Amino acid sequence: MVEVTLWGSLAAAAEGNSKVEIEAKDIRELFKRLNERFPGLEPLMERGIAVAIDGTIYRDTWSKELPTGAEIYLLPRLAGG
Amino acid sequence: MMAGIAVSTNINGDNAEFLCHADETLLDVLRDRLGLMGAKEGCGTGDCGACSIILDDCLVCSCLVLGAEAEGRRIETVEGMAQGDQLHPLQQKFLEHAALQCGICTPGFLIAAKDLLAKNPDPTEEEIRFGLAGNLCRCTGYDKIVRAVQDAADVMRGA
Amino acid sequence: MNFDPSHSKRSFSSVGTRPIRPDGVDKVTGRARYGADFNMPGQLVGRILRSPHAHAIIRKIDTTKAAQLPGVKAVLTAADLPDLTNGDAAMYDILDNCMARKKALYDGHAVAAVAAIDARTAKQALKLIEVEYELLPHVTDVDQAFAPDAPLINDTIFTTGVDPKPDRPSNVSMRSQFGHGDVDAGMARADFVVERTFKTEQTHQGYIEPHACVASVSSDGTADLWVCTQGHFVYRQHCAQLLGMDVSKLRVTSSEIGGGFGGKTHVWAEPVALALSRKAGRPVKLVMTRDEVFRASGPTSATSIDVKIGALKDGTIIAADATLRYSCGPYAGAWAEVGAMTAFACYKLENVRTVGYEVLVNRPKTAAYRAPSAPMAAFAVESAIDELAKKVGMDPVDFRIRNAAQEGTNASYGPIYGPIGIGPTLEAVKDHPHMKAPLGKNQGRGMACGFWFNFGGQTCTDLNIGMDGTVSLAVGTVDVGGSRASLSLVAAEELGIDYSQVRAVIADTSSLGYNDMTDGSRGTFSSSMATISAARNAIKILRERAAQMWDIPVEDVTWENGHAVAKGETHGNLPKLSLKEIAAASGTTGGPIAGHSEIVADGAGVSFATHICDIEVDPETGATKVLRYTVVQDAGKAVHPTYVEGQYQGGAAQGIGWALNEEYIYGKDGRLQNAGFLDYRIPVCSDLPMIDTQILEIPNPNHPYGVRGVGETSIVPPLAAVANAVSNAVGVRMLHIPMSPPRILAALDA
Amino acid sequence: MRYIRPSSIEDAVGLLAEASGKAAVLAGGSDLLVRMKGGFIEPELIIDIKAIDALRHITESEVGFVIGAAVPCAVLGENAALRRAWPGVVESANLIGSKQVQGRCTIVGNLCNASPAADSVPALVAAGAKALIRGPVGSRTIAVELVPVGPGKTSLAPGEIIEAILLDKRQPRSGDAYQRFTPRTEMDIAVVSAAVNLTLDDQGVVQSARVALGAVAPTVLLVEEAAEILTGSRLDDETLDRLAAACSGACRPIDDKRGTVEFRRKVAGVLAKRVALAAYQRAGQK
Repeated sequence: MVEVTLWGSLAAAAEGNSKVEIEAKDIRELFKRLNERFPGLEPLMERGIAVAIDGTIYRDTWSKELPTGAEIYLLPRLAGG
Repeated sequence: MMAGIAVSTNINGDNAEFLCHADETLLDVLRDRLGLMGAKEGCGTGDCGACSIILDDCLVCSCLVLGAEAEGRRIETVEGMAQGDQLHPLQQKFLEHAALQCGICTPGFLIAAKDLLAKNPDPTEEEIRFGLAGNLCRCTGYDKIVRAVQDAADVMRGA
Repeated sequence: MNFDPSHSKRSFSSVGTRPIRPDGVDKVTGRARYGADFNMPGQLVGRILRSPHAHAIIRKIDTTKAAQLPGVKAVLTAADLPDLTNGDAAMYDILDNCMARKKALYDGHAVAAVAAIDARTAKQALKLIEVEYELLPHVTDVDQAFAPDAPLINDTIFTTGVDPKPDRPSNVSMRSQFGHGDVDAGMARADFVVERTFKTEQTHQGYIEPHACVASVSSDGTADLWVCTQGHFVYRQHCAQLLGMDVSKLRVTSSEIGGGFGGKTHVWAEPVALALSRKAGRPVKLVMTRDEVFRASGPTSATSIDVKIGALKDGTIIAADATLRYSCGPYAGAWAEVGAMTAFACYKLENVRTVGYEVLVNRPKTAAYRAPSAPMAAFAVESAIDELAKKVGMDPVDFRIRNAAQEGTNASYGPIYGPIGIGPTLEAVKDHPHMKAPLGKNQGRGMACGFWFNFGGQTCTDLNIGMDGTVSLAVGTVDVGGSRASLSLVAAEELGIDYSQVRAVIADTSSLGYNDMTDGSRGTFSSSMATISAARNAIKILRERAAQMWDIPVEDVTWENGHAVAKGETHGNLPKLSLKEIAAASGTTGGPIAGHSEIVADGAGVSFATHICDIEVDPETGATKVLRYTVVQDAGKAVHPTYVEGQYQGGAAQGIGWALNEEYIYGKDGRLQNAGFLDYRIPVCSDLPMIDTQILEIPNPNHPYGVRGVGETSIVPPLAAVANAVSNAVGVRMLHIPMSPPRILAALDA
Repeated sequence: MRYIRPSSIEDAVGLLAEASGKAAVLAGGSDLLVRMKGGFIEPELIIDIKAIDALRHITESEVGFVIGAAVPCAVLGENAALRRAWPGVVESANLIGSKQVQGRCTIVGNLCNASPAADSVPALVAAGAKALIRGPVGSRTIAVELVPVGPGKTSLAPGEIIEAILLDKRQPRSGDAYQRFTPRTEMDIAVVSAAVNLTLDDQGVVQSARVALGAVAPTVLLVEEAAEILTGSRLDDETLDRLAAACSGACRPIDDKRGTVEFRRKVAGVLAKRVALAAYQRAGQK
């Protein structure tokens, strides 16, 4: 079980929950469970989400494990210049 | 009616002949007809200096010169700066100071700096800055370019 | 992944030195080949017809006369580019932007194209294309477009991120929100509050090289594209998808690139060039004019930002609030979102809230520009912070130090920070001689902080060792400002050989696995990570080969300073083997020696900078002169310090230009009035002083050498640093960027 | 399109008259080529006048200077006698564009382009310069300020070419100066500009003056009221304030991409003061 924090807009789409407890061992599972629980997240998830684990941002690594007790934060994916 | 104009000129010490249209710029001639790609077109309107060349000892934007005007003139381009494998001091100092990042403005800056130092071998920082104000650089903030020109001027004066 | 990317303290022999770049001689002799410096036999000249109208329905396009003109080999309209985007809205927008489908959405929007035997014929053909427009009301200003009664640009846009879902379309494509704590309660506790609205105008990256490409499509479905781009793999992906081609059959070669700064991360004319070539059956060269670059590539957002910050008497910021409206051109974007994330990222805040609105306008599609969206947000926040420091009665540096984010702080955009550099840059600025230098009459000093995320992403590198022991490094991230030098240093460092023994090249899309673009300050960060991993893979092979040569177990072989060394009591007396010796024997020990690496370079460390600016203002004319400028920024580890300084100086110069004179100016007719370098005023050499730099190195724990991206952060503080300097010089708070002389004079007279 | 390089002024005028409006005269080309590139004009014939020897020189005689139409602005700066006599004219010519542009552009071209913001025109107008015009029916000489009649329009008749600019010999205790306001230090177009030309008596009192403003009306303005204010003064503060007010008042500016009405009006006065002081100082040194 990990606790995940959602950024403002994502929280709004997740029925107002800014913190969610989820049974997930890696990023792939996290996305799957979130989608199942909050179908309203779909458009935002499709646009791309990054996951910060203890402050380090992961964009594409589905297999990244989510350690218990870690600070997990969801963010929009960004463009750079 | 579109007959080409025959032009004889001298480029970097070598005689050159070409045919061009009346409205063709010298920049287009250099690049498209003579294969000298060193001069770049950044704007085509004389506002960026990337196409700078020296025409009869006078610094000009080759995009503001017609190819036909080159008849009987002397043209210097960046391709003529190095002697064999010996780089011109400006070229060497631009490398040492990393006075280029993307490098697209570099040929124009080298030619403009060469002209500047020919007329003023010991310029102040302000004279360099105003002397090179016709050449835009978007990468470096000019700092390392000015330093490279200062250093090259010292070398060329034997200081 | 057999690669531990985490930072280990080590001393360096190559990294941190300043050798001459490998591509340097070609660039000072005119030999380097940029986008427009390439030709193919039989190539045609492509040209694009562009809408002169800001907003118009395209009723009809008649290309008959153009197609009949002798020398014209292909004429193209949107009808030749069927929609293959399969419901992918972002790709559809790219397609529509490359060639308008139903409506022209801005002055400069492509509506048709031709390929002809030469430039004059192509130009003539464009004049023969007849387009029937039905003009629609337009809106180019971000605040006007945001208003409820504004002309509607796209009737399929319904604001996302609001509850309940809106029942009618608008020009606001998305609302986003970030933050934590209780801002309203915090603000109620504040002893001092500053509340201001700021505006910034649209700017362009201003790279000196216009977009250019040569496209060649064969009838067998294979194609080549030579192009100046920040990301040839991404261009391949987009072009293939838009044109229905197989990715592997389209080979994209990135030319030398004459500047990008984000503007060459998006396809504009490349799909059109490929479509023209396919239709004409010949190669097509397409080079934008400068006018086209300004009108029809991707400038930044114009913005309008409300900021409210409250502080306690002791100087603690107790609440921070911002609402940011960013223009994104005529398509949905996510630019305000980034602004909202970066706005307060420098500070440790108990209560913070930022709300972003993406606003459609009849201007070109916004593209990334160096730390996209961050400079405008920093301008607003850092201006307000300066004003708040004055109200509290604290020195602006001390006020920022007191509130600066630290390791463990929850960033205003969410996650906790690791080791970061905002505090150290502020301390360095506090002690900098620049801060203590005296000022004269009409002169002012300003300082400001800036933040950027930095990216990692997909990266692939090949390291091949020649029989003579020299190394060729094939990289897939485009080198815009000297990264080949940095990556050669990294390869040399890891292998333990001399820099001169390595040559880095940018490989084309057929020669290397996928790479993300050179954006997000990721080029040196991610490719050095991949290079280190590739080098370590090569070293593993080198050790195996040495073991074979010695006929000892590989476990007994270590790699030290470019040599295989035999360890253990039994082989300790064997003379070490150099990389060159092992390479020479490679034919008999198992063939070529190479190291490959395919990684997702996660863990890009965030980056902070603090800048100081001195400026003099002529109170009679509003003219400004930047007298002195200093950049202090964390690089993590500076691989090639000269190029790191160059990034700091270049970003600062661009920011100064943005702060003072650069802006898109639209007429009432919705047309861009200054689409050229004469009236779009980027700084010239005589406009700037030397730009002093100080590199701090707070290692990124997620990179083996501690490297962070450095390219973008340097453009974030200047807008605010210059604005604070001007405000201090004239005694009036400047709220509108650029602070052009008419704006300064108007502010003084107000 | 044809390109011809005549070797005499008569041939040039003949070609120009024959082409009946479809020819363009090429001297420096820094405006012509830009307009051709932008597709604003498509001449059928380009007449390059740089091979006409008489147009390529600056000559000094007892009456003054004759500056040929093909003399690049950079060459004006290299002429010591001209620089000494008419420093304001020379500094205006050396502000046009960049070094690269100055190597090509000419003051005649600057004048015939008829931009209200042309740098050299206010200085020439203040200097009382004249244009020597050659046409199909002969020569005529007119004051420079009579050449431009509106943005992009001149009073030249079909077939007419400006052959040279004439500047008087300098009287003692005379000075001129030119300044413009641009957001950038170089490579820019004047948002406002001012030129002042003064002659002092031996007591340092202004005997005669001419004041011209650029970029504040459809054509360069010769502000006679401003000249009257200066005449008889020693440029005390009160005179300078009146000068500024007169110049600001004379402006008929527009809002455009380069500046606002308010800005131009105010800065015209500011520049006039500064330029008058510079001219006064120069006059006092001679």
